[in-house]
Amino acid sequence: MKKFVNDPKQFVPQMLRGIALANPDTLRYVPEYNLIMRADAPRQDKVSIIQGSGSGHEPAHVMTVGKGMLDGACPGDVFAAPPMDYVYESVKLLASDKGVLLLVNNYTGDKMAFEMAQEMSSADGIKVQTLFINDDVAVEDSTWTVGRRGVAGNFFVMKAVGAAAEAGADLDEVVRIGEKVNSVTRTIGIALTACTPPAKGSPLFDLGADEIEVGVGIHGEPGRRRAKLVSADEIVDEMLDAVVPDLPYTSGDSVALMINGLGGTPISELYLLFGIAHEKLAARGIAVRRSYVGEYCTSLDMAGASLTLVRLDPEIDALLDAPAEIAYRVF
Amino acid sequence: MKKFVNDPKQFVPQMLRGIALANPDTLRYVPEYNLIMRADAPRQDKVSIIQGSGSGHEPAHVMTVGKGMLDGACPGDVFAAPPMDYVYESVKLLASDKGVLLLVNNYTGDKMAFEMAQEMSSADGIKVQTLFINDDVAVEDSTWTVGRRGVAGNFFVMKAVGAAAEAGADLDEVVRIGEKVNSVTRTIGIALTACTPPAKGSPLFDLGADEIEVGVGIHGEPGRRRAKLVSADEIVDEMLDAVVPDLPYTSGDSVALMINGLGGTPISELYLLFGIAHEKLAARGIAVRRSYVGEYCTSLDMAGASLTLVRLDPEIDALLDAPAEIAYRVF
Amino acid sequence: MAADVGDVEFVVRVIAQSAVENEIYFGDLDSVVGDGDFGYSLARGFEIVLEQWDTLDRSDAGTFLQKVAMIIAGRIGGTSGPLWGTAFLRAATVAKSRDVIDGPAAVEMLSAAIEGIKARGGAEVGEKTLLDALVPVRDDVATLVAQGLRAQAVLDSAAVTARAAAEATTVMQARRGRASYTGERSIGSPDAGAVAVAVLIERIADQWSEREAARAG
Amino acid sequence: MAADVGDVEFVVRVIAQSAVENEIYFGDLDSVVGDGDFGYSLARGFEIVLEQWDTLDRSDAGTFLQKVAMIIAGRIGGTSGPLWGTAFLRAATVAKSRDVIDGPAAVEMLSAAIEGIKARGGAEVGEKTLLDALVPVRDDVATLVAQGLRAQAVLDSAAVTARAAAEATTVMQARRGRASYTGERSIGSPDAGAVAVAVLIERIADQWSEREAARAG
Ligand SMILES: Nc1ncnc2c1ncn2[C@@H]1O[C@H](COP(=O)(O)OP(=O)(O)O)[C@@H](O)[C@H]1O
Ligand SMILES: Nc1ncnc2c1ncn2[C@@H]1O[C@H](COP(=O)(O)OP(=O)(O)O)[C@@H](O)[C@H]1O
Ligand SMILES: [Mg+2]
Ligand SMILES: [Mg+2]
Ligand SMILES: [Mg+2]
Ligand SMILES: [Mg+2]
Repeated sequence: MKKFVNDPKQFVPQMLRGIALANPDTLRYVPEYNLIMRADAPRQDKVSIIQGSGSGHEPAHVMTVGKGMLDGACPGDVFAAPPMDYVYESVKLLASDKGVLLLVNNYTGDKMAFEMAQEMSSADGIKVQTLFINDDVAVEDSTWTVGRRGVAGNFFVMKAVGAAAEAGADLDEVVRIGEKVNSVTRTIGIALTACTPPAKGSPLFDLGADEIEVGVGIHGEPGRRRAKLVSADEIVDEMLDAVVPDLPYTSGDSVALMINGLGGTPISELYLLFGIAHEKLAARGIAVRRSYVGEYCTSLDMAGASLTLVRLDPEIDALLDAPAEIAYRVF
Repeated sequence: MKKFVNDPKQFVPQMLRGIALANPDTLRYVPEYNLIMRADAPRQDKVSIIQGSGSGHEPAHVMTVGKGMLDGACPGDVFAAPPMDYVYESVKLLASDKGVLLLVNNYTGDKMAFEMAQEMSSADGIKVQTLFINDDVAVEDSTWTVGRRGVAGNFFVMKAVGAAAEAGADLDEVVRIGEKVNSVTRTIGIALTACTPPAKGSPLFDLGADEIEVGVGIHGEPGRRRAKLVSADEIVDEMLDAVVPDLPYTSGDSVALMINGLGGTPISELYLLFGIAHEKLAARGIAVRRSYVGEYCTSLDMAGASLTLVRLDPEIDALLDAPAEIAYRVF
Repeated sequence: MAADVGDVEFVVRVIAQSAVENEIYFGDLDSVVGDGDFGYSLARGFEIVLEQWDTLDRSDAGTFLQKVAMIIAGRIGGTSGPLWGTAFLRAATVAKSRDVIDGPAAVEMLSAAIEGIKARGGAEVGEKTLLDALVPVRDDVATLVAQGLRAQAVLDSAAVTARAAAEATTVMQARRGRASYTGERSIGSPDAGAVAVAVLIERIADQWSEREAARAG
Repeated sequence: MAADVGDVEFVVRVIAQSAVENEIYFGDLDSVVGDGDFGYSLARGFEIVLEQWDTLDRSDAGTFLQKVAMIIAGRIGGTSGPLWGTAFLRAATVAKSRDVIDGPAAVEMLSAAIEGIKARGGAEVGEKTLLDALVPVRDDVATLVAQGLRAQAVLDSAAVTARAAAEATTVMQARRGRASYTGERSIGSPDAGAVAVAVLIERIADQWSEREAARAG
């Protein structure tokens, strides 16, 4: 395993400590619960927003805490939902008079931990609601499945609810906005390599030198099918064919287009994909009005990318446009 | 080779097109010269700043063009200095009454192309100066060597001269600032894997599963020596021992600390390194006042990281603090 | 109404130790079509159980199990924390209502655990989860206990049943948990949770017989 | 004062074609201690020379060489563009001053190219660059031309000299270019630029003899 790491069991805490040290004025780290929170939270005049999930998806979600986005993120270990105690204690620490919104990426583990924590904190008299994010079109969605996963599209939900909460919206309104953004957001992921969790020390699956996984999530599990590596043009076609008809996005739509790196793919390739997708969307009559190119929700060191579309309207556009200050930044 | 790419010869142009499409209001792409330039450049009331280098280092430098940083970046192919014509034509397109500053990362090829272009554009009556960046402590610096390389520390020089130029400083003043920042900036890089140039299709060197390269640059060439992979703590010690005594940085100094990913290393590991370095610097009496964690100057998909220190004073601090708007961004 | 902690404590300790010892193996099982963290999650949680072992309230079996359940539910991450925690919690509730933890009590505790897992995770038998090992084990144990067999005989049979049931998950398609995302590709390898159940029951049967031998010797 | 373009055109074409054909090989040479782009840079530049071949002004050898040099200097990236461009430019200047490109003219052109490379890149013989092939070749050619040998004999000897000189760079430590960053680790493999010079001269000698044979036949 080739990683910068000491004891793999300390991987998450040591990363969190780094985040806190890099943002001493704006963030606070509560080691007992793996919690990264805004230094000024909770504010009683604002809905508190908390997201938890496994680690290994950075910058999601621990690096998207800050003004205009999350109030707190309580990750579990790599690819493991946070223990219920962590969520419960985080909710208590961030409880606000205006209520608490829990964002959950609709995985069984996350769902159960957050549901249990919501039950317990509601019993304590805290006003809590939970919103599930499920933008991944690679997963079949039917009554007998666990439903779709939340993947890179979660960034847009976080951004929109963060902006709304910052502007003083009440809990119901924040939930309405989150559900609305989630409902117009769709993602598909493609992996070029498997990823290596620090505690495991070897790749999670074997992929031939000319093979790719189509429809991967963000936890290193294999995708829907294995395919031959093809050109960037063909990959973008495959991604768009999966995403566009799903909502569907139609001619005349304005969209945000995100090309998200899964961790091991350089931004040069992501911008290359972006340019191709932009032009192919234009050919379908879909106008890219907002662009997001980089890493937003990763799967450790996996090489690969996901493509996300969000159908824009003036309300969503304004929320995505609002300023935010988070640990994931350039300057 | 596992990359998102069509024809490798079109790798750079297609990436540049992506950058332009993602930033239609602020950037312009001039395909003839691989030039990404500010849409509002040249402005005659402001020094124009141009940086060129090989491609493969993204976000450097094509994604750092914009208000408060570069006016233009004209990259060559992957790891190859731009052809002299590209530089010359870029200088002509961006010529300003206040002059043009060329930033060069002190590699033989870049140096020669920029020197020739400067000669030719000076002959055309354009006011041009060149500033060499050479922050890499891994390279011996003596009269019979080619001198140190410019690596990730170039970000700080770009940022500072960009801020100064934006504020209206004249060419000599911008040069003074660039030289000053360069003189207090030092970097060391460590690679965990080799990188794969798209046109070559295979890794540039072989590295054993438990080996690392110490003192790598950003062009995929091997480093100063090969070593065994050790813990993150020990790697940070090795990096600090190379960088701190070189300037030297001493007890009482305030610094900017950058942990730069070389392309294939996820930000989780970078923040882990950052936290460790922050604490080890504190133990040496050196206070980290500004933090930069992420990818700033990469070597394609190489796994690895570099550590950069900049000694701060109020002038440098203010220039690094000034706002800038570039293609490399989160929102 | 306060059953002695004896056998319960013994079984929990074997489970905790085995979970820690099998961290890598369980993780590898979960990486075939899952995300590889199953072993890690269990091991970290049961490590805490072992760390706090001496301080756990053992005034009666029910209370003891409840303390263990709280650690598991609260401190194990992933899907396993809530599921295993709920299972232990439900078993604790049964234990609290008993004067002695005998065969029939064990059957009832297993049934309560199964219902808890179903309620928490929404899964049914046949969806390729640990239920596909646990339910056959409970049925087997119920039959043998009703027939009046001794604990060792029941455990030995349960171990065989669990192993066979775990292996039978190989041909199933996962409909719950992360493995379900891979659709038909989940067919062809056994479920990590079901195999873990088999390993743990085999270990309990084994250790039980060693304890008996030591007591006899 | 306007030398016929004949032989010069022939030699340039062989160089250009060989550079394109050897893209991968030259790149591999450069990836041992360099950054692997040498073959790519040369190939892209000489491709442009070949593309524009029919439109290049060939009124005389000097003008023709100058046009080629402008493409190389202006359009080849990396270190090689400025170095090779300067070399061709200096050779062009010599050619312009000649009525005919004979042996002595060739020696003078080689010398001018070498001086150009030294001036542009600051390297000297022994620093593991293409100069370590070019300078022995120039010396050898100068001697044989002075002895009055025919072109083919001179070229055949130059090819042998170039190859030996290129191989001799293996034991040198790079002091210029990107390879110098690796310090002592640059020892043990030949310099990519020097090997390229050997390959190109071998090819010129080869093609020259084929052309003679064709003319004779
Ligand atoms: N909804 C469910 N109900 C019952 N058991 C489940 C369910 N989902 C998953 N499991 C069991 O949990 C195991 C995986 O646990 P773990 O790796 O901790 O979960 P995760 O999928 O969150 O990584 C599976 O092998 C399966 O036996
Ligand atoms: N300063 C120099 N003077 C002469 N030749 C040089 C110099 N630097 C490099 N070279 C030659 O150039 C070759 C590498 O060319 P190229 O790969 O294009 O350069 P880069 O190092 O910029 O990638 C080397 O093998 C060497 O022969
Ligand atoms: Mg998991
Ligand atoms: Mg190069
Ligand atoms: Mg798992
Ligand atoms: Mg090279």
